[in-house]
Amino acid sequence: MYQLVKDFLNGLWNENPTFRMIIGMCPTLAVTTAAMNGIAMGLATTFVLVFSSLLISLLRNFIPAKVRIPCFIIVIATFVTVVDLFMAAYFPAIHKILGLFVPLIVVNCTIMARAEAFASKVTPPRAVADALGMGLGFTWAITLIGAVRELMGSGTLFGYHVLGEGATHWVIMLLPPGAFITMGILLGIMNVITRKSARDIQCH
Amino acid sequence: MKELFFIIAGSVLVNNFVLSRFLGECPFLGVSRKLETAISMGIATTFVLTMTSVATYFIQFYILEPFGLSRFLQIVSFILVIASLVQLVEMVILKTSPALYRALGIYLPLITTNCAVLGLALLIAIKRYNLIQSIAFGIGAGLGFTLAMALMAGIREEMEFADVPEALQGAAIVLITAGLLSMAFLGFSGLIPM
Amino acid sequence: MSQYKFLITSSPHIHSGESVQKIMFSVAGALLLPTLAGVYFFGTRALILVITATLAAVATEAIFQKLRGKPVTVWDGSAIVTGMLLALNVTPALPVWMVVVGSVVAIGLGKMIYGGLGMNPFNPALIGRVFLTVTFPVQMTTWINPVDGTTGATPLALMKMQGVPTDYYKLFIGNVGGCLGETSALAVLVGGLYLIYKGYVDWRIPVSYIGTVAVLTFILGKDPIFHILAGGLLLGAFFMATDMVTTPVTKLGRIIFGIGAGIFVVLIRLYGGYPEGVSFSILLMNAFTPIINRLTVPRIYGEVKTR
Amino acid sequence: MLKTFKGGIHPPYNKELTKHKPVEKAKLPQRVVIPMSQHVGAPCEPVVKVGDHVKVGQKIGEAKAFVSAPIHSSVSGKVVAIEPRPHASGAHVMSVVIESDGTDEVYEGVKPPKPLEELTPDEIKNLIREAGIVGMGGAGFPTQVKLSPPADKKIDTIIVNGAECEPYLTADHRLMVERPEDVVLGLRAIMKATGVNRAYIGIEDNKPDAIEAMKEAVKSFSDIEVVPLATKYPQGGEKQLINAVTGREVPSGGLPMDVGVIVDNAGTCAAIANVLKTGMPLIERITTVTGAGVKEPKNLLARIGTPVGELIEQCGGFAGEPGKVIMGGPMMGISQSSLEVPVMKGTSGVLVLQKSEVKTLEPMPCIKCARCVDACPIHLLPTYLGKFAEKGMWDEAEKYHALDCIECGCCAYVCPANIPLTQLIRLAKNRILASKKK
Amino acid sequence: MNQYARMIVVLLIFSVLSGAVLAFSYEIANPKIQEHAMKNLEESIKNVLPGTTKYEQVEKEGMTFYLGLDDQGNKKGIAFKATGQGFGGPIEMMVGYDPKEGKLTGLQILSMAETPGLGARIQEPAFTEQFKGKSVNDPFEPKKDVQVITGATISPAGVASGIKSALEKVTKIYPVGGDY
Amino acid sequence: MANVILVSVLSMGGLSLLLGAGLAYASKKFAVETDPRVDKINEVLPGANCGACGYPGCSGLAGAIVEGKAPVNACLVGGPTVAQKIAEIMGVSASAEAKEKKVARVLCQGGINEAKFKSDYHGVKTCRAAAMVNGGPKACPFACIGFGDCAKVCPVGAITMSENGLPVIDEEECTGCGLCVKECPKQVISLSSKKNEVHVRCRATMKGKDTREVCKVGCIACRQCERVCPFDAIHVVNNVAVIDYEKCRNCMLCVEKCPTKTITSLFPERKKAVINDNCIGCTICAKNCPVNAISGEVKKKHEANQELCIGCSICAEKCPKDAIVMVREKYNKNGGSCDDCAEAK
Ligand SMILES: Cc1cc2nc3c(=O)[nH]c(=O)nc-3n(C[C@H](O)[C@H](O)[C@H](O)COP(=O)(O)O)c2cc1C
Ligand SMILES: Cc1cc2nc3c(=O)[nH]c(=O)nc-3n(C[C@H](O)[C@H](O)[C@H](O)COP(=O)(O)O)c2cc1C
Ligand SMILES: Cc1cc2nc3c(=O)[nH]c(=O)nc-3n(C[C@H](O)[C@H](O)[C@H](O)COP(=O)(O)O)c2cc1C
Ligand SMILES: Cc1cc2nc3c(=O)[nH]c(=O)nc-3n(C[C@H](O)[C@H](O)[C@H](O)CO)c2cc1C
Ligand code: SF4
Ligand code: SF4
Ligand code: SF4
Ligand code: SF4
Ligand code: FES
Repeated sequence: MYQLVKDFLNGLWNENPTFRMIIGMCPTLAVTTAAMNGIAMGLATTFVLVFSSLLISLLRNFIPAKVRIPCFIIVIATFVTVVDLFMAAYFPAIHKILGLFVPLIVVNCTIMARAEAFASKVTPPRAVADALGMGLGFTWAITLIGAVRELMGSGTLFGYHVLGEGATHWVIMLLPPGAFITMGILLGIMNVITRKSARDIQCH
Repeated sequence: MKELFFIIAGSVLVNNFVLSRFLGECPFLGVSRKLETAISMGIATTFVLTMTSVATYFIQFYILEPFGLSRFLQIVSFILVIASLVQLVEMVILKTSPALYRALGIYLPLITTNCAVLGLALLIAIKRYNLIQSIAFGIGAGLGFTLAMALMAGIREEMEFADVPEALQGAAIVLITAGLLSMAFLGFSGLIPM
Repeated sequence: MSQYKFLITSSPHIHSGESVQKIMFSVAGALLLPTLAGVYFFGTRALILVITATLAAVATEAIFQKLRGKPVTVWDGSAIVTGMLLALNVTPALPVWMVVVGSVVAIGLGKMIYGGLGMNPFNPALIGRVFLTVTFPVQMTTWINPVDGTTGATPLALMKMQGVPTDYYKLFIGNVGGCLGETSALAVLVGGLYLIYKGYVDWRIPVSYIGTVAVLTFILGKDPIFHILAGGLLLGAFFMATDMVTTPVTKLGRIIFGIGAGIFVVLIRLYGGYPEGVSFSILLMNAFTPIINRLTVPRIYGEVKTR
Repeated sequence: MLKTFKGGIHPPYNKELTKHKPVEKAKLPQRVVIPMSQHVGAPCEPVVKVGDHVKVGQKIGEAKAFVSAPIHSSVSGKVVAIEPRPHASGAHVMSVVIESDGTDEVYEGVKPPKPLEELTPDEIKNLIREAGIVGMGGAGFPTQVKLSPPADKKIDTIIVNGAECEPYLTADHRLMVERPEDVVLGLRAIMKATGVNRAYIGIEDNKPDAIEAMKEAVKSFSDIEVVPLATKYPQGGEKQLINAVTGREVPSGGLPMDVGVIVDNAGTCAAIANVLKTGMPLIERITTVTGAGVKEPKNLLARIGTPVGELIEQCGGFAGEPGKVIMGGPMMGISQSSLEVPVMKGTSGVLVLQKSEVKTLEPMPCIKCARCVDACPIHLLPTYLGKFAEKGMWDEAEKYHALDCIECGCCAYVCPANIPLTQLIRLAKNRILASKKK
Repeated sequence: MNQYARMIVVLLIFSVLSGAVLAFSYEIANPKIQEHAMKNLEESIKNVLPGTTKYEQVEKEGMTFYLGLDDQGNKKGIAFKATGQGFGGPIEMMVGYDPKEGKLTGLQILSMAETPGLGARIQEPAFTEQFKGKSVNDPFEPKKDVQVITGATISPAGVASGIKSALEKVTKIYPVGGDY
Repeated sequence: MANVILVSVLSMGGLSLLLGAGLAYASKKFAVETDPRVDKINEVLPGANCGACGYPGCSGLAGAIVEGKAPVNACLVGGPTVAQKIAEIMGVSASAEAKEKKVARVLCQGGINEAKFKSDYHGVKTCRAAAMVNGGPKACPFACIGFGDCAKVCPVGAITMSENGLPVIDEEECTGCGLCVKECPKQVISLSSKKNEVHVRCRATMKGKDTREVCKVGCIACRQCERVCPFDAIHVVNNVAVIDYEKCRNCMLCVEKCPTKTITSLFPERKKAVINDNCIGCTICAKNCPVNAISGEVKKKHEANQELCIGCSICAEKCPKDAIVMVREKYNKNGGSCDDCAEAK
């Protein structure tokens, strides 16, 4: 049980895919014009991550090494398509905003990396715990980025006006440069935080 | 002719894959440390993108659409074909020209899981380009990627001498620099009707 | 006799006496001309903008250096130049707080995160300027006419949107709407020539830059003189494309830089979404600078063939 | 248009201090310290023992290797020590210390040779070698070695280096004004030794009197031409000189002989003339003692081995508080920490700067102003070389031709950020060469 | 069974299963997706043709028109799609047109990629409302008869010229004052 | 519905068959021999091909690791577990450990406080650059220059520069790679066996008088150490004392004798022989002790006189019963414990 919790927490902080491993940057940057998008993208990714990890872990002894990558890809792509279809069917508004990037979950390095590095080597419960951690780690990270960009760019948070109608909007935050710069600065802040906590741990 | 030029120039400057479409960020951040490497990676990617544009064109318009499978088999079939194609090319290059392999081939596997490739395929399907347009789009996307890689690598090489604050070293400063670069590229917006 | 303890250093033992401070303060001095022109045409508001931008730039630099525990070196004058240039590059109608944001971004994102003076890849003032343009497009494109202060449009916008030209004399003297420091071609020219005379600015960049714009606009059937005098081309060519930190170190490289920037300006001005492209063109060429430096390493004395 | 090269700088020359002062004979030193290594190449081995009595011109160090030159006593007296002593380079170098007996007795072996007309080229070269003549322009390369190029290198031009582009120094200047015929005699010996019948004497145009004097002296030799050169540092660097005079470029990593040229300093020529006239080997040279830090700047004819402190004393001692003592000129000279170091064959000057003159400004970051790039006479990119050196990127430094740097100091002179570029590049060269050796 | 055969078989199984799963999901989701698309279309038509409750799709000369009808079956005008070139890409819009009056009845932006907070304000009623009741013979020139958005003249111009060029074709098919 | 499923199953099946067969054929046809380690590492790596390592994909990194261009822990995604496995594949084995461990030692004590400065130096702040300017600012031509080139080059950060401007080497951290030895322009650092505790920390070959003039702690060649050494292990050669480590037994007598404190020991106290109950009273130790510190009767337990014992360990080595242990007063070499760290803050 302890192992499962550890696997789960790992993705949330220590090996957070966005802020620590810095992978899956394309969706991270592309869809984070609003906090809500971050949640949606994050959950969609989590869904794919969890189910593909589970399946891959279940089938890990069945797949020959030489074709494991194509097989993984098929599994992942299948789940992604499923998400895409159901999102379009039941959440059309969000689906429209996420656009091209739902299909691109397939190539989100995080999923492939977890499938390869983790799911294909451990038991299903651990794979799921890890996938859930990674997925939620990804989710909170991109929601944070989305929140910052939304707040500065549109003066709202999850669509609610928090800065008052008259507040000046920083248009750049909603444009590509804003994505890069926000991500860069948040990463810098994370580095400061983790370095500090690392130092604290070392001495006690 | 003019239209093809617009497609290429548009995807290099106006809607640069890396700097404004957010496709292919991972290699952009990872493999832009040295100019030579970045350009090799760019060329290899351009090659794959061009190949992909042809392959996906045929799959989309000769298999998926005629059979009405486009809505749900698109992703799977594209990614499968791309992955296999890349692997095939890699093997062929490795066997036939080890020198070329060392220069370009080693980048190929990295490209499979690069959003730019799948993104290109999906965009071709969305924009409903014809074969020639698709190829032009593939080349343009590749060149745009290469350009962004090369610029970033040049800046990063120069940054070896810069005294970047510790917290920002690594990916953070690269991201911010990419942000400034993409800000400069905003100057091209509205340039070519896309 | 041996009671003395001498200094030992590597040769050379004499120095030209030239210093970074001298260069920066000369540039700041030369910038006073366009500043004065701006104040003359747009009144005290212009002066307030220049002063706040400069102070904000200097303060940002000092704060960053303090935070990093590095010696505070704001007296090298580079932040002053950046601050002044930023202010000269915004519309006189800009809210003061926005120019402060611009200064903070210019020095913070444009310079200090790379370690400060000499290490930034992009021209900090232009980073600030373009950031403002993109962030506050409405405020940044609210132009006012000189003297009477009514809102109007820049000559370039008039040309682009409505095809209305402005007469040369007005452009030359500066009695037109536009950025604070770019309206008076005369003031910019005098300041720029002074810097060339002092050797702080390499003539190659302004000449190739302006020359390219002239040639291209002529070929494309536009009015080259209008395109030289209108907008920020002169200010950019003399003061910003020449920022040594962000431009190539080789002579050939500087010419390439100028030509490239010229092409981009014409491209953006004539075909792009913006009426003006000087800031973007220089930033874009800044990005190319490291590559240009790599490709234009001069043939050294005694090297048999070029590479 | 005067002949010159691309790049370079115009430092203040400060030659007024001594340029009109005739060469004075320095006082005979009481004790000389003669290093066994005063030249490029293998050090000499002492051939005297402590306690031996030696006379002026007697050989005290034997050159065993091909690239080397023998060393002679510059005074008569007793050898009191043979031990490592401080040397201009800062290292301790094996030196012969001789206590002068004040008689200045000339060694019996010193006899004038046959007249030049009767000497064969090989005899001339042998005379030059036995007289211990090495380049007096600074580097101290054994002259006879230069005059014996390998058979496949065809030499067609001799250039006498009378540029004296280093600020402050006037030794060659005075020599050319006072003894132009010696320079010409030495040059003719070189021409005869190498079988070359074309020679130029390059002189910067800030020495019109020297140009006049030399023109007068070469009047009767149609194959020698005096070439006035633009006044620009480092006009006297041999690569720049060759470029200015002949338009040729010494290939990277090559030597003047690769383009058929031999460059010799005017002082070197005069030293050869001295051997031809008197048979006396190289035991003294003209040294300009100058700078605001000395009371009475002078051009002194000093014995090799004289401690520089004594020369300064003969110029009235220090003026004000001395900050820096430099062997050589301000651009390429070596700063000294001791006044004990002796004058050597290549010591063209002793420069004393006052404490108030020497500034120790901390370097600032490079602003990429490219002044160094414009100044470099080799067309290198000193700014990059300096950065590579700071980061220890020796391979890159080599790729950017660090090894071609002639250490002229132009880049560091002009750098507004006060970056010690020349020192950094020197460091890089040192490391690159060290890694090559392995 | 050698390893290659095994490779192929496994791959085959995966693909086949994937195909099946996807086709199955598609069958479930598709009706819903179609429904949304229809609903969106219908809404936009109703939006640009006030009073419409149902519509008929008409294909004419390569163009698709939506004939708006009210409960009584009265014609309320026709709606058609137009495309303009904006700042960030094409602007897709639905235009309502009343041939009888020769006037526009409404405008809705379907999709666009303009800058949020700037060009994107063409979606706001404040901008779209001005087209309501506009004569098709108007010049459609920004800053003259078309109000622009401060700081973003290109997007409104794109909208205006998109409508104008579409109208050129449409007014030939459905001439002003003519029946339809 | 069944129809759609059928079509899609068929087309997917066909596609994968085609591609699978193509790949299978190609992998047979175009098989290339590679370093097996590359493949193995490739297996271990996550295969995400994310490029975060800076190499073009996982196989790129695998190649770089095998060629020694990248460290085994270069993969960020894989983390320490992967690094561990790669290390095993690469066989970063303990073979180096097996040899007698060597560590670097600084052979100069002439810091800012002890050495005389002949001049002020200004310029590039590295030892080598300073050494090239008149040999550096210190009057002693053999002295450490103190800009810490050695510290900069040490890959494990074992060297720190003291307040006094001298390098201090943490012998626990030092791996004996010798990079600092090569880097130092003054040859101040040398590698020697870790078990050598006593060192002459001066290399100045000038005459004693001259050395005394330029440095308070330089070897003045007084030869007192030579005289006091019971094992003939130290000699003044070329004006400086040199220890023959074949003979030196770390007795520290020379350390105590040296008037300039040029000779140092790693420990403030010497070891002492303590005889335990294993002693059978064979007297071998007493016979061998060079200072007659051991006494005792035959077949009785012997005693070592702690006052006399010089800690040479000869007795311990000779003892057939391992009854003698050499003990040292409790001493913590680098003073590094967690409590200290807390106090330091
Ligand atoms: C290893 C070596 C070999 C040389 N061989 C020759 C030679 O064969 N012929 C020649 O003319 N000069 C020769 N030179 C002398 C150089 O051309 C040059 O005069 C000398 O290095 C001093 O030049 P500088 O004072 O400009 O540094 C040699 C120099 C060195 C260091
Ligand atoms: C930067 C630089 C400046 C030099 N300036 C002079 C000079 O002014 N006069 C001179 O005789 N040699 C000068 N030299 C030395 C010459 O390069 C060359 O070594 C010398 O003329 C050869 O003659 P020598 O062997 O007789 O000394 C300079 C060298 C360098 C690298
Ligand atoms: C980041 C950014 C985004 C822009 N987006 C739009 C846009 O969506 N639509 C548009 O018409 N103009 C856009 N502009 C264009 C400029 O504001 C342009 O100068 C303006 O269209 C000129 O119009 P004006 O005459 O109102 O100044 C954008 C500018 C910037 C800096
Ligand atoms: C000729 C010259 C032009 C300059 N132009 C600029 C400029 O356009 N923008 C700017 O921020 N700083 C400028 N500076 C100041 C300085 O170089 C700049 O702050 C550096 O880029 C900071 O590293 C200039 C300096 C000089 C000497
Ligand atoms: S002169 Fe100095 S500041 Fe200018 S480029 Fe060269 S090194 Fe940099
Ligand atoms: S010292 Fe070297 S790099 Fe500097 S100017 Fe002279 S030759 Fe060029
Ligand atoms: S030991 Fe050597 S490298 Fe280390 S500081 Fe001293 S001189 Fe420098
Ligand atoms: S560089 Fe190597 S030998 Fe020197 S201290 Fe560090 S680990 Fe030890
Ligand atoms: S997420 Fe786009 S390339 Fe990795």
